[in-house]
Amino acid sequence: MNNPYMPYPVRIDEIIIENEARDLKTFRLVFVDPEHEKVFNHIPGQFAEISVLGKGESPIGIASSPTEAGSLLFTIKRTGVVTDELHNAREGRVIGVRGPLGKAFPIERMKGKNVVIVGGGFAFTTLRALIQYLTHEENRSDYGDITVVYGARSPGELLYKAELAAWQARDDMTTHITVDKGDDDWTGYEGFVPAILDQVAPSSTDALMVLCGPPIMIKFTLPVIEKLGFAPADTILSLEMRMKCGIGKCGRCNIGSKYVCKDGPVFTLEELSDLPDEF
Amino acid sequence: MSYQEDVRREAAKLLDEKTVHLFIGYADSDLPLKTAAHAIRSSADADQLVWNPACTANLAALLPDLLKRPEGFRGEWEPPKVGILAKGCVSRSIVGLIKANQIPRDALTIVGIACDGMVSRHWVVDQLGTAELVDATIDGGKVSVRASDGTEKTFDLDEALAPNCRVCTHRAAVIHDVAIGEAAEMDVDEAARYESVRAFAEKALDDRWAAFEEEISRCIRCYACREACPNCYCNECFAEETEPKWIGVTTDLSDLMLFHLGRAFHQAGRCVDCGACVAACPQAIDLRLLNQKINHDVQTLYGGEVSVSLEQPEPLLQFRMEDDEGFMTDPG
Amino acid sequence: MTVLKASKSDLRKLLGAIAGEKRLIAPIADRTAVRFAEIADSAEICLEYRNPRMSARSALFPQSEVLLTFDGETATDARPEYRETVLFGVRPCDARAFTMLDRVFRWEGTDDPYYVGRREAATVVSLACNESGAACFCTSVGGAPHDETGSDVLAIDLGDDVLLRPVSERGETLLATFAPGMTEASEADLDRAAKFAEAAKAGQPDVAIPTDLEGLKKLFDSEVWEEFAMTCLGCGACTYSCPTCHCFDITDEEKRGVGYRVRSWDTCAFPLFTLHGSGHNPRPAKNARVRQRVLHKFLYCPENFEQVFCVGCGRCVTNCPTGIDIRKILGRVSQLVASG
Amino acid sequence: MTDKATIQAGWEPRIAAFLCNWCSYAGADLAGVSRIQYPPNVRVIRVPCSGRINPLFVVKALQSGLDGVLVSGCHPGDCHYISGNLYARRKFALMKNLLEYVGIEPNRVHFSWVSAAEGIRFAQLLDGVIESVRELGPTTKMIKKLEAVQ
Repeated sequence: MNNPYMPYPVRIDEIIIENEARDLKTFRLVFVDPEHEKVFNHIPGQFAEISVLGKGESPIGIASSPTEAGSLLFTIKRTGVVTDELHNAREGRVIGVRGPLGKAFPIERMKGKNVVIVGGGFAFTTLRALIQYLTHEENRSDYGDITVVYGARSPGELLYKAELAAWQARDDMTTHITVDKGDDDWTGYEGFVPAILDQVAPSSTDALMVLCGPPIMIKFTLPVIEKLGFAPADTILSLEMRMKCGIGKCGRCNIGSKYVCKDGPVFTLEELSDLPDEF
Repeated sequence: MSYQEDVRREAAKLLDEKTVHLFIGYADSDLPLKTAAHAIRSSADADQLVWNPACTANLAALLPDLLKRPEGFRGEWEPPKVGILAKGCVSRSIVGLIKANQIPRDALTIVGIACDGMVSRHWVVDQLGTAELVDATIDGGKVSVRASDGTEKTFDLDEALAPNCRVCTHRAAVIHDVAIGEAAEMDVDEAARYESVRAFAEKALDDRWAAFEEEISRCIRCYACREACPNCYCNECFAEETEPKWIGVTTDLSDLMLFHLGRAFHQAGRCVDCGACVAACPQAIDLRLLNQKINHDVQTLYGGEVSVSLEQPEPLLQFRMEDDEGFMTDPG
Repeated sequence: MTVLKASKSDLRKLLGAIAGEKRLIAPIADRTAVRFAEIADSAEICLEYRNPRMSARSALFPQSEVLLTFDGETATDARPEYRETVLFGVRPCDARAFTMLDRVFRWEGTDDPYYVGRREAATVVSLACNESGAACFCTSVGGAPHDETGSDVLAIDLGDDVLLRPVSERGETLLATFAPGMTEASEADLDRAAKFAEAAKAGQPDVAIPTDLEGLKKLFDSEVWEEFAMTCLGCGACTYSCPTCHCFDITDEEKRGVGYRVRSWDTCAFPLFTLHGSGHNPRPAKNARVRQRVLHKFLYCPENFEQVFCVGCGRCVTNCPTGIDIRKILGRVSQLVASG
Repeated sequence: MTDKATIQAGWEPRIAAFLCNWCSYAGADLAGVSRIQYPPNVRVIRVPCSGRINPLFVVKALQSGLDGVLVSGCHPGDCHYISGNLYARRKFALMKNLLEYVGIEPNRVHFSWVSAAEGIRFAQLLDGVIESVRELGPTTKMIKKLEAVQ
């Protein structure tokens, strides 16, 4: 029997320091056995358990799109035992990945529709995967207008700076980047994500909204989304929850009759309103 | 123990006078020789309160959660006014909590009650062998029990008392606002009090280790001992710290022993021998094995008793220049 | 299927024969309690006992179980060859609980290979209850003292003799292998067994179980949880002794790069259970944790598996240090649901 | 007792020494700079004060498989923090007694005082501690063996 608790060995191929605070690093992971990559097959929005033998596992959203073959990207914040170890690790070290886990963003449902992607801070990781996927040359024509609104505390805290620039340069998508407070070199938006979203006011006609960010941002962005006319069924969020097994057994991420690990982490706002307020 | 009516009357009075918002005492459970900790908010519910030799739990363990500022609470925290029924050991735990700044004295109205000791449910259950305890009555200094296989047995109440109650030195509350009843004078000398310690220490070293291992190996890590203990109020228990990680979460025997040794050390100079940990343990582990040894040493080496008054500093928060050094290694 | 009859000494012989060939787990009377243990000598087995303090779930779902071992960067699956195991003497409530664990561990196409490995190697011979304990309420949650659910063989104590009723093919095979030529039970024996079954039910209380799930859902923000959380200490005595609780933690144990990844029981009663790395805790207060225990069993599991995850063994009632009684919680909650 | 040690040919006791920064650590240092020989079986862990010693340090050292533990601080009256060592002394007494009570060999755990000027005393202390642990043989109790639990 296949054992869902066994991680695939992966080698840390590259470590990128993402922010000025140096507590966010992106790890490029390459499967030690190429056969494993073939069966891994993830979809943007899914996550994996990153395994460091001797320390434990952490559930982390997959930041790369399946269109970026050859490796997986994970952007990881330094918070505890496992992530400390990862932040101290060097390139070349072999760790493990268990997954892909959870429900993905509804990329089929998005076909033929406009997609508005709103992200804040460090919660931008699976949104990166989604944007890379939607804007990939093989997929781009399947989707309508793509609008991205992304904000961070300061320019130094923005993730994926090279890609942000590349997206802004593209003429087949619109990318709005904002920071709470800019520095002397900052020429973009200044202000919180809800305000900027309100200002750029993407149309909700024939569109889906994908929203990821810290709780406080979500709280203030939801009213804006409602004002823009996005229905709860068309508003897609991704939850964070403490997890262990990732396959709906261990009970840790249980909210109501759902398990965030297997029924989520991606939920529509409509689905979330059915759940008890316990996340 | 005919104080039950007094308990109800005092609780009702305090609630009616609005001296307290809620009153914590004991209520009947549906199980023989077991009561439930019970909080009432209205004098109409006062008749739910009971007082009998099955009122085992140390109610002081509930106080820090009730009285301390809830996590994330902003603004001026006004703790609720709480009335609590306190037998001797509970009152001593309250003293310890007040001295450790875990609960405010002025939020509490302590109804002290004279206690004649509590029955050890674990002991009675043991006497019935493999059958289940299904019924019990306590009357006239006797405990009569019936088992699922029909066996009936009667014990002297004294014989069925919890081991800690038999050597209790403070049957009346050491601190109280209202007092119910008069406790019988207890004449427990030090030798009798620490007889179990002496007996265990007499065993050979490796036999002690084997006995310790056997006792602790039954632990299931439910932490009932910790949670039932008023002294265990740490926000984060060392057993659950991850940096540094003292122990894992498994039932590894060495980790189990480290947990119980660590917990015993943390109780040093604070344990009032209320027996709550032993009564709470679903596996009936004799946790007093460790605590009583430390209690013995604290008393014989440093004198005085733990948590008997608000004024006296606790033994491990003081020292004397001439404290014993016989245990130390002197290269000469 | 034919019901067999054996004297108690023949039963011991039969168990001895099983222990000779398979792994046998059965109740023994320890220094302080009856507990399930691996049996070498069938004379150790305790045939008359109150329900053990701890449920039989650890036989299929051990409190700590190694998932994988590692040395440096290499991990190895730690699944052993699961030996054929006969689990003798579990009470019908615990046997029924296995069918609930089955639902979780074989859910939505994802099997838990460790549980399934043990489960598939296990034959459950349960021992019917002829009297109910003080905390028992199996009849209120769909069970019964002589319930067969989850058992492969149901043994019924008739005093000097024991009836062995095969319930599944696996049970039939077990009896055919180890009890060839054993006497068939007579009509009179079966009648006596039926009388015991009825008599055992008699002692049980009628606990109200909330069946209106929508109504129960509405109680999420009710103050009723606070009533019971007030005296809850937040320990795991209830959940760890529960035969249907199945939540676990996964941790690593390591010394100089060598060690294992292990799963251990965990409980929603501990605040750390849901504490995020960020410091956020979705269930920060005790009332939320008390509610989770009750609603998981009586609302979320019925929504997911069409049955309440409680078998009425009463262990949580017996073991609660402050005497919190799930039967009273259910009664109170049912009342509130009924009154809307 | 020595039987155990002789079975394990070449076995040398490993000892953790928790030394306070101001006296005992300086005493160990003095022993070093004075070229007073002491056995290499000890791993020194410097702590600010003997009052910093958490009983868990000692038990954890035993659990990790160390054969002996030494804790040493300033002599009474000499504590850099006035009385840290005097509070610690009470803890140490209880700790030592409890460990022995549950069956840990008394000579596994040692407490002592060494001042900054006592290089010779430090070397003598270590000699004695190591010898007493050597007599006990390798530690067997309390070790976390990482054998698969279940």
